Amino acid sequence: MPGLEDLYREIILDHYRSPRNRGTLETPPAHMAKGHNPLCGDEIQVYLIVGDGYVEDVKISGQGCSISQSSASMMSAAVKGKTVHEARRMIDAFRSMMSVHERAVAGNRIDHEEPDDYSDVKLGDLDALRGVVKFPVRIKCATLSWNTLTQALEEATA
Amino acid sequence: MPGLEDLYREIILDHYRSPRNRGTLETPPAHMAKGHNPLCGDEIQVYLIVGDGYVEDVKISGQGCSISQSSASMMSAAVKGKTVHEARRMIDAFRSMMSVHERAVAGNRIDHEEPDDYSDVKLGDLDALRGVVKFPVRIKCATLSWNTLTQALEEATA
Amino acid sequence: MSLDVARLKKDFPVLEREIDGKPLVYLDSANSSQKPQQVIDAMSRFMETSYGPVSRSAYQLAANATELFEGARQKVQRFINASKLEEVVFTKNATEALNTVIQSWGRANLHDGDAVVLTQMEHHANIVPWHILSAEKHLELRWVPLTDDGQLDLTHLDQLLDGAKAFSVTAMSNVLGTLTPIRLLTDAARAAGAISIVDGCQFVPHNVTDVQAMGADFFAFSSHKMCGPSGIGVLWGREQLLEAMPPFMGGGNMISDVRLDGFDVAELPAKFEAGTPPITEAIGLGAAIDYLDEVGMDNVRRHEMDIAGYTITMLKERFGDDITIYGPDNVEVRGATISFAFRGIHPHDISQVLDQTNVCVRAGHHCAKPLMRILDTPATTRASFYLYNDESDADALANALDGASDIFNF
Amino acid sequence: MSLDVARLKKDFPVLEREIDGKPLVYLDSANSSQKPQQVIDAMSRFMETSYGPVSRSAYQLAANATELFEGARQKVQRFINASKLEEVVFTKNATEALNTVIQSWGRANLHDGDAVVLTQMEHHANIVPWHILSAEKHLELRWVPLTDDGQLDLTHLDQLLDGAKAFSVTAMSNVLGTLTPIRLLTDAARAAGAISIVDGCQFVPHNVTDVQAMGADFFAFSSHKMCGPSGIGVLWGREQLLEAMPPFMGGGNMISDVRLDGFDVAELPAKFEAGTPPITEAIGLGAAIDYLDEVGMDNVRRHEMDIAGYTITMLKERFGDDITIYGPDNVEVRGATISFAFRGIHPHDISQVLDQTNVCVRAGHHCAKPLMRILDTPATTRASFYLYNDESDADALANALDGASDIFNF
Ligand SMILES: Cc1ncc(COP(=O)(O)O)c(C=O)c1O
Ligand SMILES: Cc1ncc(COP(=O)(O)O)c(C=O)c1O
Repeated sequence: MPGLEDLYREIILDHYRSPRNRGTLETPPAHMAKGHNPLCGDEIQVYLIVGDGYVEDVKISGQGCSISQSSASMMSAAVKGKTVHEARRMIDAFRSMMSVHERAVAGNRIDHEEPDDYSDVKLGDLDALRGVVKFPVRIKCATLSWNTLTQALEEATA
Repeated sequence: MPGLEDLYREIILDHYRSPRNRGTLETPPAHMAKGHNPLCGDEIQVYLIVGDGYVEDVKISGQGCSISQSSASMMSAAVKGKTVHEARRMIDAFRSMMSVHERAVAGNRIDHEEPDDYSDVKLGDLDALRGVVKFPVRIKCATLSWNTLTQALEEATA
Repeated sequence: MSLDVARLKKDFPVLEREIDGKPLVYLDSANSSQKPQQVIDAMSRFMETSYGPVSRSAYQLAANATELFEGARQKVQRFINASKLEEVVFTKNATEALNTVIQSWGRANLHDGDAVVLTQMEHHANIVPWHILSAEKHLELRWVPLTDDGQLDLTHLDQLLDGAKAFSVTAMSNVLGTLTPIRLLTDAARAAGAISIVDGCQFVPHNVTDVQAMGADFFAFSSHKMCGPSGIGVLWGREQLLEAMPPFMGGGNMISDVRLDGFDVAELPAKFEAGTPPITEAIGLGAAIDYLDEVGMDNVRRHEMDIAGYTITMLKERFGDDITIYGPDNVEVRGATISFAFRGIHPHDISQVLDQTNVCVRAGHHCAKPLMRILDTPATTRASFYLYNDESDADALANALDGASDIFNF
Repeated sequence: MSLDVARLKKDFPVLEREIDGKPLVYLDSANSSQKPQQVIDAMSRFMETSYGPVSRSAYQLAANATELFEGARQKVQRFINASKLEEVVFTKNATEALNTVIQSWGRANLHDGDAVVLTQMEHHANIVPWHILSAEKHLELRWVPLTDDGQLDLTHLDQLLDGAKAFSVTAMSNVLGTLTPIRLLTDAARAAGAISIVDGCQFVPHNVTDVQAMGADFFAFSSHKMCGPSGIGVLWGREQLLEAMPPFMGGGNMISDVRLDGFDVAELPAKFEAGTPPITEAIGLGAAIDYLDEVGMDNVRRHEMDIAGYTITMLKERFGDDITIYGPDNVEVRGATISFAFRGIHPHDISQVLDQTNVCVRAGHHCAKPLMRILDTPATTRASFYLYNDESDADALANALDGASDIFNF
C-alpha cells in the first residue's frame, strides 16, 4: 500500500512474525521490568540477566502491535551479549533516531543543542525502524520496549 | 432620556423618593418574611399584621433599586386595609401583569391557557409599573416584594 | 435508506477534506462527531454579534446573551423530554456530569459498605468516579455480567440489586453498540429501592431520548458526540434529588449568599453550575439540537439500523471467519458502533493501514478496560457510523481491510 | 497612548454592533471579554477542516488535532512561563481550576482544625470551595483585611500566616482593580510553611504573567476574560504538588489502567483532565494568546495604566463628591477595573440608564459578597476597560452618568 512501505518494512514484519528471544526468565536471578502504552493497550515485560558487565540473557513477553513487537524483538537481538555500556549507548542511539519527533509529539520545546553523535553505534536491523519517525503516533510503540529495557538495566545494575 | 420614560415614570420615582409604610413592626404580633434578589443584591423585609381577615398593618424595610423599592411602597399602600382575599387577588393580578415576560425570562415554556381575568382588580398607582415588562431583567426587581408578601401572608394565615 | 446522506454530508465541511487526494471516511463518531456548518456558523455569529456574560449583568447585550443561553437549555429540555427546565444542568462534558452525581449524591447518601451495581460494559467515566468514592466509603461494587453476544445478562439482576443503593448503567455501549433495556433496568432498580444513574452519552446522539419514559433518576451526556461543540455536556436529574444533593463545585453563580463563615446555595440549575458556563458552546449545542430535530431522531435511528445491518452482513460475507464482530447482530438491540477483530492483526496496525485511505477508525480499549478483559483482548478496532455515513463508507472500510490483509498476510 | 486602540477595535466585530443606532461601549471585560475575529476564525477553521478527537485515536486527522491541541498547551506554558508543559492543566474555567486544587489538594493535605489564609477581596470562586471543604474538615479560615483605599493590609500578615497550611489569594481584585504584591505574599507563605494558591483570573488578561517569578504553587485563570472562548480555563501547579495530589474527577483520559477493583492514574497533565477536553476551545485560547502576544502584554498593561489614570481623574473632576471610586488611585497598584458609587443612585438603576446609550457596565456584588459587606454597600457599579477601550469610552461613561443624574435628581 503506497505510503506504508516506510513503516512496514519486510524486516519489521519478519521480526513481528518470528519474534526473537520470546519468553520469560526466572526472577531472580533475572530482573524483570514492565512497560505499558495506555493509548493502544500494548504491554511488555523485559527479563534481563546481567553478569560481569554483560547482558547475559534477555527475554521478551507481552503483546502489542507490529511496531512494538518487532522493535522489542530487534532490541533483544541487538543487546544480547553486549556490555552494559554498549547496551546503554544503543538505547541512547535508538532514542535519538526517534527523538526529534517524539519530543514534538510530547509537545515539549525542541531544544536546539547539538545532538550527541551516535555514528559509531551499529543499529543493524533496527535501522529499518527509522521510517516510524514519519508516523509520529507510532513512535511510542517503537520506544516502549526500550524504555522498559532502561528500567530493567537500572534494576539489574543497581 | 429617550426609551426610559416607560420605566422611570414620575409616580415610580415619587414612591422611590418617599416610600410609604417604611419601617418595622414588632414580631410577634407581626409576621415577617425576607426576600432577596441574588443578581442585584436587593433585600426586602415585609412585616405584616393580619387580624380578622384583614391586612391591619404592613411595613417594609430593606434596600434596593428604584423599581424594587417603589414596587414595595406601592404594594404596601395598595394592600393595607384590604381583606386577605383581596390582597391575594391583587398579588395574582400584579403577577399576571408582569408574568408573560417573567415566564419567558425564567425560560419556562409559556403555556397558552386562557389567562385569568383580573379586570375587576384596581391596581391604581401600580399600573405605572406596567412599563417594566419591556425591560425583562427588571421584572424580578418589581416582583421581589410581592413574592415576599405572599410568604408573609402564608405565615400570617397559617 | 431513511436519510438523504449525500445531502447531509454536504453540511459537514470537514468531510470534503481530502488527504493525499482521498476523501475522508470518518468512522469515529462514537469518539467524537463532526460538526455541521449550521453549528459552526451559530457559534461564530454569536461571538461576532451577541457575545456577553450570562446571568450576571443587566444591560441589553448581556440580557440577550442570557436569553439565548437559556434558550439553549430549553432546547435540551425538550430534546430529552425533561419535565422541568431547572433539571437541566450544563457541565463541561458527560464525565463531569457523572462525577457530579456520583461524588455529590454519593458523598451525601452512601455509607461505608453500601452496594452499588454497575455493568461490565461501562465506560471509565462511569467506573472511576465510583472507585474514587469507594476510597472514602468502601463501597461494594457489583457488576452485571454479559451474555456471549454482548448484551447484559440479567439472570441474576434481582440478586445483584438486592440491598443496593444505586444502579449506574449505560444506555448504549460505546464498544459493542449494545442498547440496554433501560426502562426494565430502572424499574428493577426502583423496585429494589436503588436510584438509577443512566450514562446516555452514546444513546442521545443516535436515538429519540425521553428521560421520563426511561424512568431514570439521573442522566448524563455530551454535546461533542451529537454534532455539537466540545466543552459542554449535560446532567439531567430529578428535581427532588438535585435539590437534596450538596453542590459539587463552589464559586460564582452557584450561591445565593456568601459570608466569611459560610454560604447558601442558589436555586437549580445554577447550584451545579459554578463559574462562568460554556456560553458559546451552549449556543452551539442548541444549534446542533435544531439540526438533529430537522433531520429527525427517529430517522437517524432507522438509518443507523440500516447501516449497521448492511455493514455487519457485508463484512461477514466478505471476510467470513477472518472477522469477529463483537456485540449483538440484531439491529433492534444495537446501534451502528461496530467493534471487531480481524485476522489476528493488531487493531493499531489495522487503523494505521486504514488511515492510508483516510478511513478513520479507533483502535484501543475505548475507555472500557474492564470490558476488554472480558472480551479477552487488549484492544479492538471500532468503526462507528453516524447520520453522515452511508454504504460507501462501509465499503471503503472493507476495501481498506483488504489492504491490511495484503500487508499482514501470514 | 501605548496602543492603537482604533485599529484594535476593528478586530472585535461585536464592537461594530449598534443598538438603536448607537455603538457599543463595552465596559464589562472583567466579567467576560469580547473575542477578536482571529479567535473566532481559528475556531471555525478548526471545526471546518481539522476537528478530531484528541489523545485517543491514531489516524492522521486525530493525530493532527492532538498536535494542535497540545500546541495550544505549549502556548499557555510560554505565556505564563511555566517551567514544564505537564504542569499546564486544561479545565472548564478558573472556578474548576480552584476547586481542583482546593478540594483535591485540600482533602489529601488538610486536617481538622487546620488554618487557611484568604483575603477579604477574594472572588466567591476562591471562597466557596474552602467553605465546602470546611464542612468536612472544620478549617479555620483567616482573612487578610483591607486598607481604606482597598489594598491588602499586611500589618499582621505574619501572625495570620503563623501555622497556616495554605494562602489563597487573588493577584488582582475583580471589584477594586487592586493588584496585590504577589511575590511578597508567596514569599511570606513559603516562610510560614504554607503553600500559595494564586487566583490569576483578573491578572492574566491584563499583565505580563510569570508564574515562576510570582513564586506561586498553584495558579488559576480563565480563557473567556482574555479574548479567548468560553468553556476553557487553566490550572497551573508545581509538578511535585500535582503529582502528589489525588485526581479530582474520574473518567477517560485520566487513567493508565482501570480494573473492577481500582484504577491507576495517568501521567500529568492527563490525570486532571477527565473526559473529552474542550478541544475547539483550546484552539481558540491558543489563538487568543497569539493575538495578545502580537499586541504585547506590556503594551496592554501600559495602556490600562493610562486609561485607568485618565478615567479616574476625569470622573473626579467632572463629578467631584458625587462619585466615590473604590480601590487605590495609584495606577501602579491597580488595573483599569473601576468600581464606584454615584450620587446614591442604586447601581442597578445606573446600569439601566447607561444601557440606554449602550454603555455596558456591571451592577451588583461581582461575586464578592464578603467584600461588599466591608465596603458597606450591597452592590457597586463597575466599569472595566480592556485593550479595545479608549478615552472615548470613558467619556461615554461620564456622559451617560449625567443622564442618570437627570433622572434621579433628588
Ligand atoms: C478574581 C476572579 N476569580 C475567579 C473568577 C471565576 O472565573 P470563572 O467564572 O471563569 O470560573 C473570576 C471571574 O468571574 C474572577 O474575577
Ligand atoms: C458511554 C460513554 N460514557 C461516557 C463518555 C464520556 O464522555 P466525555 O468524554 O464527553 O465526558 C463516553 C465518551 O467518551 C462514552 O462513550
